Amino acid sequence: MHALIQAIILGILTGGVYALMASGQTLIFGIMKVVNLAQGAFVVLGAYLTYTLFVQFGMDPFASVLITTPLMFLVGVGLQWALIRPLHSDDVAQLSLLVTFALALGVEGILSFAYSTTLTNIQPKYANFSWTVVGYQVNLVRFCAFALSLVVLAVLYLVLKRTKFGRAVRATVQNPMSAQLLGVNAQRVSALGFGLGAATAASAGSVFGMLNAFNPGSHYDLISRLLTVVVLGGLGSIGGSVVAALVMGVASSVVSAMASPIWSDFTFFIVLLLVLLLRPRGLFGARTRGAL
Amino acid sequence: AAASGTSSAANSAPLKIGISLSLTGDFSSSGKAAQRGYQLWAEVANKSGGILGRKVQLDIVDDASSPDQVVTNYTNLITQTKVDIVFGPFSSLLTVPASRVASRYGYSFIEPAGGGPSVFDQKLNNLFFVQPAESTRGGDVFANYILSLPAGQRPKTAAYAKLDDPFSAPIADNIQKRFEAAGIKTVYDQTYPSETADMTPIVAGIAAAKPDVVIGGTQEGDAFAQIKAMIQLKFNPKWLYEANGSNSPGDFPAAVSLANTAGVFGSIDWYADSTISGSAKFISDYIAKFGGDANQIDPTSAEAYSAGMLLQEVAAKTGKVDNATIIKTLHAGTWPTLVGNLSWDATGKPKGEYLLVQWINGKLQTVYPAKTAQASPIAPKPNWAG
Amino acid sequence: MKALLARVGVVRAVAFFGVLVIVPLVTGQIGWLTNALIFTIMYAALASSWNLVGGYAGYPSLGHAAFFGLGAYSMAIVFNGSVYGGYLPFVMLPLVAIGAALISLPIGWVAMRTRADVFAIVTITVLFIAQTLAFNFNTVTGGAQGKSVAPAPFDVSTYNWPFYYAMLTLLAIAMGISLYFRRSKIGLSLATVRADEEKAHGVGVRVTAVKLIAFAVSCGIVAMVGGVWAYYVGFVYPQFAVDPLITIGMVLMTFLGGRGTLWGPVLGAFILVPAQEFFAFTFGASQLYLFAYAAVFLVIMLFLPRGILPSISDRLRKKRAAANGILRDASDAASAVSAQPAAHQTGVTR
Amino acid sequence: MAANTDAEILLTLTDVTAGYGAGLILKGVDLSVNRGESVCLIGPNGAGKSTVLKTISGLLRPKSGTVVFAGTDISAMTSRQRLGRGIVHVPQDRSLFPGMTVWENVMMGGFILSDPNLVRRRMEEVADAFPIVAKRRSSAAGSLSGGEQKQVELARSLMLDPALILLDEPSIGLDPKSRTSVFASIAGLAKTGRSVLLVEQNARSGLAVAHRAAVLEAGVVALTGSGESLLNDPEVARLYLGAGASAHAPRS
Amino acid sequence: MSDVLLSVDHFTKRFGGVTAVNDCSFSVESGSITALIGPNGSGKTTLFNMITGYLKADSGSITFNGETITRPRPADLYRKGLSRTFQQARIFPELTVIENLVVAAGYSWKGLFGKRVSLDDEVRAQKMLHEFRLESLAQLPSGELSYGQRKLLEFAAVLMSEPSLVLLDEPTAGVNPVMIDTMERHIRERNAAGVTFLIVEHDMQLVMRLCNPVVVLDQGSPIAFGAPATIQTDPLVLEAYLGS
Ligand SMILES: Nc1ncnc2c1ncn2[C@@H]1O[C@H](COP(=O)(O)OP(=O)(O)OP(=O)(O)O)[C@@H](O)[C@H]1O
Ligand SMILES: Nc1ncnc2c1ncn2[C@@H]1O[C@H](COP(=O)(O)OP(=O)(O)OP(=O)(O)O)[C@@H](O)[C@H]1O
Ligand SMILES: [Mg+2]
Ligand SMILES: [Mg+2]
Repeated sequence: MHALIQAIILGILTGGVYALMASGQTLIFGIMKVVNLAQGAFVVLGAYLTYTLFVQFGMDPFASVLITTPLMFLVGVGLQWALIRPLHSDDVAQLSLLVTFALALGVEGILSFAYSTTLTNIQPKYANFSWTVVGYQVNLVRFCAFALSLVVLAVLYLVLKRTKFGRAVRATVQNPMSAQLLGVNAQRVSALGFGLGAATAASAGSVFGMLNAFNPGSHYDLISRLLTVVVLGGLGSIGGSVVAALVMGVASSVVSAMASPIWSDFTFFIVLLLVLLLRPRGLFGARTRGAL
Repeated sequence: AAASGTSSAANSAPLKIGISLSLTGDFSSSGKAAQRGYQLWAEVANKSGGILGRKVQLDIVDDASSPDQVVTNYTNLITQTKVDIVFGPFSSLLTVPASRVASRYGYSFIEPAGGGPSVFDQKLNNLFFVQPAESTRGGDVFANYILSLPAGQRPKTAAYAKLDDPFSAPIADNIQKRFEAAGIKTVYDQTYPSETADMTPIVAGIAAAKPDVVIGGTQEGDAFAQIKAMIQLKFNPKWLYEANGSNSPGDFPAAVSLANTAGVFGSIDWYADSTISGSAKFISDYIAKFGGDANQIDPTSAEAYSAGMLLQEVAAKTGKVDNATIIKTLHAGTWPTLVGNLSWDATGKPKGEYLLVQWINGKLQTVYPAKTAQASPIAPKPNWAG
Repeated sequence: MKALLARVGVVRAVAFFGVLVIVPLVTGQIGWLTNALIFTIMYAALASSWNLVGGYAGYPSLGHAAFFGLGAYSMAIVFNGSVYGGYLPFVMLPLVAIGAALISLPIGWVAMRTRADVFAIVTITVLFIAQTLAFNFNTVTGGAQGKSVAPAPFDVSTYNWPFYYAMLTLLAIAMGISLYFRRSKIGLSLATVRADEEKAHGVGVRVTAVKLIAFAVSCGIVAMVGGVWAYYVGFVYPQFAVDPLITIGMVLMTFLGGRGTLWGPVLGAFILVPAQEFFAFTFGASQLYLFAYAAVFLVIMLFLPRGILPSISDRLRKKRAAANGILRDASDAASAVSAQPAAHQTGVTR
Repeated sequence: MAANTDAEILLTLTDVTAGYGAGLILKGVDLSVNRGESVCLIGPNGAGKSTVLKTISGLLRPKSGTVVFAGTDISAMTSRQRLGRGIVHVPQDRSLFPGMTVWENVMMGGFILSDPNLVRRRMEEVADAFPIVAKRRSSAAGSLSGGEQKQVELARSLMLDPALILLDEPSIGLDPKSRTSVFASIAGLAKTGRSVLLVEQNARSGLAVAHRAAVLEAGVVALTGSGESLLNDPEVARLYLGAGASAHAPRS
Repeated sequence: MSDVLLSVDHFTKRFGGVTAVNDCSFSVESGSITALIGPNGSGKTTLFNMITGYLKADSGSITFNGETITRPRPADLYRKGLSRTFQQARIFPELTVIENLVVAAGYSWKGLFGKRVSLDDEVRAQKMLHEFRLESLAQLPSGELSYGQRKLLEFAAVLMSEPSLVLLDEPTAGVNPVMIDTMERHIRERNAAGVTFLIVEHDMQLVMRLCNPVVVLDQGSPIAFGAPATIQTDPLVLEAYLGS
């Protein structure tokens, strides 16, 4: 019983971190219809930026989010402008797959050039600190990461739902031609949206870097998880991806603690498969009228 | 294009050695360590006049940790670049397909980093693994040590967390077999897949089982993750052995902080304080070429360097460096290298034993077998620093 | 006009396959060349088969590597001890194909109830499940220790030939089927599925049947390719045989060359595989290889954003249309008549 | 050619050619709209009517010729710039954002307005004029029926109080009651000094409210005249208004 | 002319708070051209979607050709002889105009393995295209058609197969009046040959001269049923739909 509860606590905290990583992915994939295979690479890039700030300037990894976020935002805007924008055709969704994959490779290439491919890790003094709460261990970094992810997700949600910019982003994706007719600068909106997605990777990156050892190739593992979280949650539903991330975190953690780690991802995939077969739109995907 | 490095010392063309390494992809950090070892050896060898008067010229290509590319690379090296000799890549997974290509073309295959059972199961006679024993026997020395303890001091219960890859889990399996035979009860036994980044659920499971000794059948990254999870979950076993990771004098303290290293066991064939002759010179040459300090040298570099040493020794003994001679010569006798004196059975499996090391006072020290020990092992393990 | 087009196609195909058939005979013992071509042709065959589902039917499967692995493992399991003279594994390939196709049917039937993005994720899940099974069914698959295929007893000088011609045959089969799909109502039905599956149901297209035909055929060929690959490389490890990168390779090559076209996937493979091997072999040591590879990719995508073949043919079509000043007013009967000969002319100059 | 020569010309298209890709759809279109005037464009399917509207609103750039609006050549301007000058285009295809609520959709109509109070005020006005907006304000726009969507589109287009409104078949999908009210409000728009360029296949109703009309045929303007004169021209009726309709006209 | 071809029995459909179709029943007689009219949002399209199986009804069933079907599926119904068009024309934009017609013509299992566009297909399709003045567009991707051309293409496509009942959802919206006449002629010809039509339409003149009987829907339930002349003067219909 103790082990089970501990596993659930761990799962929820880990799920929070995945939610943070997936939020940008949800934004870009679900809302902008760009399958961003580079989101994992962005997270790793964010981790390296944090790492550099930490090692070179002794900056606290959580504090450095204030620097890395705007930086990654600019990176995102620049990349969208240079690489995604020219794909002005009907199936951006599919073509972006290629471009962002190349982007991921490119980021990996540059990172392995700039840093080594050895596994690194961001180790602030408190990295392994944990509280004992009625006999259960709650790790500080995970807890902060969880809190941070809730904050970032809430901000993201409000930006999308309540601001003019958010409406412009959604409008551009749902009907680019009419958005243009209403005076939305689709190019700028998409660039900013992509930038926003990349910016969330910055905060995710610093957390990821404290929790896991990483190298430039770490993005491969990340991306498949992020995609599954986003799809399980229901494309574009930020709330859905939070729930999906938590489901994934808890399922993996409980199965690996109680049964076997070998079957933990397996179980998760089976759950994913079942959910999608019963609800092809994911947990929270809305059913639309479509062309009927 | 079969074995082309013909005998004559009169031949003054450079001796071309082809190597495919994982400079990118999953195995790249070790791949690059191997690269440094090879490069250092070539430089040292060339300073002393090369091999039989021929300059050593390395042709190192990247296989991106992919089996297709490794096949392509060795085929290219042998049939297109027409190298005289090939050395092995990093990891057994790539060594198997690579050694088949080499064997097909009659090349000897001295390889520093492919010691999994599948490598030797091929029963290739051109293959020589440059480490003291098969990788899967890396933990035997820890079992020897534990079982050498008086019965009352031995652990009663053990937990095993094993990474599912050909050279990690089997190390723990071999220890487990011996422990169970000696009556040490298994209270936790799990294998986890290689993409498991988060070790906390597993460690939570171990902590719940309260074992005396924890055996990690690990690679580097997951070993660090296991230990970090133990610190976070405040679980401290009496003995802790990690098959890989804890034996890295540089990366390990960097990953878990030096204070947390105390008392962790590992096994190794070469490390900075190794007493084997030639080691000191290797270290000083290495630092002169690549900088850094002795503790940052990956044993893989020493193993790769040793592969070169073997070639030099064969040349010195026979006056020839053709592949047939290498194969025939290495199969007979015992050969001194940085990782000890090596000899092989017919399948290329080495017949030696690893060293048991432990972190004591912030340093990695040999603690077993007694004849080479620098210090005596400490048990139980001191508590985590946090 | 159609006949002429067909003739150009035949000439192109004969030239392509003719050259590839001759290469080993002419270049003789140059192992590296046949080796490089084996992997290139392998990916061309994989991409062409993937295109049957991902391109024609618009179902972007990311799970095809599972069938590649299935083929590879069947070889390794059956021919673990001996390859009985060396040619038996090739002879057994059709059985592998049939087995894989049968297994793919229920999977496809279930997975193809979802669409597009979700389908992609469902199939990649299938891939991970397959990989987990390969890792954990130790008794059959050897688990993480992998499983070997006994070495082939071929002569060193022509060692690569049987593998080479086997791969080439598989490519020819994949392209042949691809061509057949395009020319038959199967292709037409698949195109309606891709465009609007719901509506396709409503006009009586046998949606499930054509989807499953495409999926099973595609998986069958991929499994055969996997079989030859396992035999050639000699060893099957779960992470290499059931590798997401193999899937990604097929997808990228198809997209690069042009989805839903006959030659696109082949073109994509013939650009990317050599580029990758070349960059890895040349720049690998300097870490720049990934970067160079990504750059090639991006340049192509930025200049030919719909994939090479569709972008080019689109441009040609538009240019020609402009040159001939085609009138397309349905309303104006006179201009409609005059448009007819103009269209004929374009056909002839093609 | 203009009905009242002393009126101020708001929009002029001179010899405009345009097309998608390489081919030409419009082959030299001349057209003008005066301030406070409503002009109806009719013609067969595929004649290029929607294309004309697209070149005016900036969805399509003319290949040659000029589009002059209120004395300025706007041919090279972006849609947004043209919108800023008061040209609003309601396209023929469904143009709502299906995943956004009706209310958000209408709000998007005032996207370029920077004063939130103004936006709020206009929204209330619009909701008064089109009951569907208030009634279904928080439904996803995509869930509405075809006719309901059309009404919301029209409502949205009034958010900017445009100088020139381009309506591409506003009556598509509308029931007779709504149709009557839409044509009434088109007439109302012109009365309040705004100009309307209307494309209609429902030609009789379109011509009835239009001051002036033009027939587009195969990418050129084949005929112009007052709405009434075209409506009564038997040749026009035969070619463009349909025999069936006229034969049974007395019944309606 | 009295046997019922299609009867709709107690269909209901709710979307959240909105009841789009509310316990709706009526029938279509074999050989008739029945009109289904009603104000915007009265549930006509939703009803079509439920009849043809594109939308699952909350409750209710249809009886088609004497067979009661509780869960209709588009593919089955097509094979039983029921075809439809959509309010927002749905064509296959990546297929050429002619291929759109060929697909809609239907083909046997054996045909599936035959040529993509056979000579026979081509001849039939060209004839149809000619009638709707689309022949010069035959080889264009149909995604490049104008709004009205798409409507025409979808209409032409539904005539390519041999249905016994055709459901048309506002077939004339956006179509030039001259073409509407052509459509009307086709409908009459087909009807004379025994095909039954159920048409949703807002063009009252067309309804009045073409259809009999007329079903009027309001808020998801039928409020009137009868000959056009009677409908036209029904006060309920005037109030809900036609306006005074
Ligand atoms: N996106 C497009 N790409 C290529 N051609 C197009 C495109 N849109 C329209 N066309 C072509 O341009 C011509 C004119 O189209 P347009 O939409 O302007 O016609 P329209 O007069 O509005 O017809 P309708 O009454 O049917 O709406 C048509 O022949 C059509 O095929
Ligand atoms: N998927 C859906 N979700 C929510 N509401 C829906 C959905 N589909 C239809 N409705 C609602 O059901 C009602 C009936 O819609 P329907 O499309 O059937 O109307 P209609 O009679 O065809 O109208 P029109 O003449 O405008 O085409 C409308 O109020 C519509 O908003
Ligand atoms: Mg139009
Ligand atoms: Mg409707």
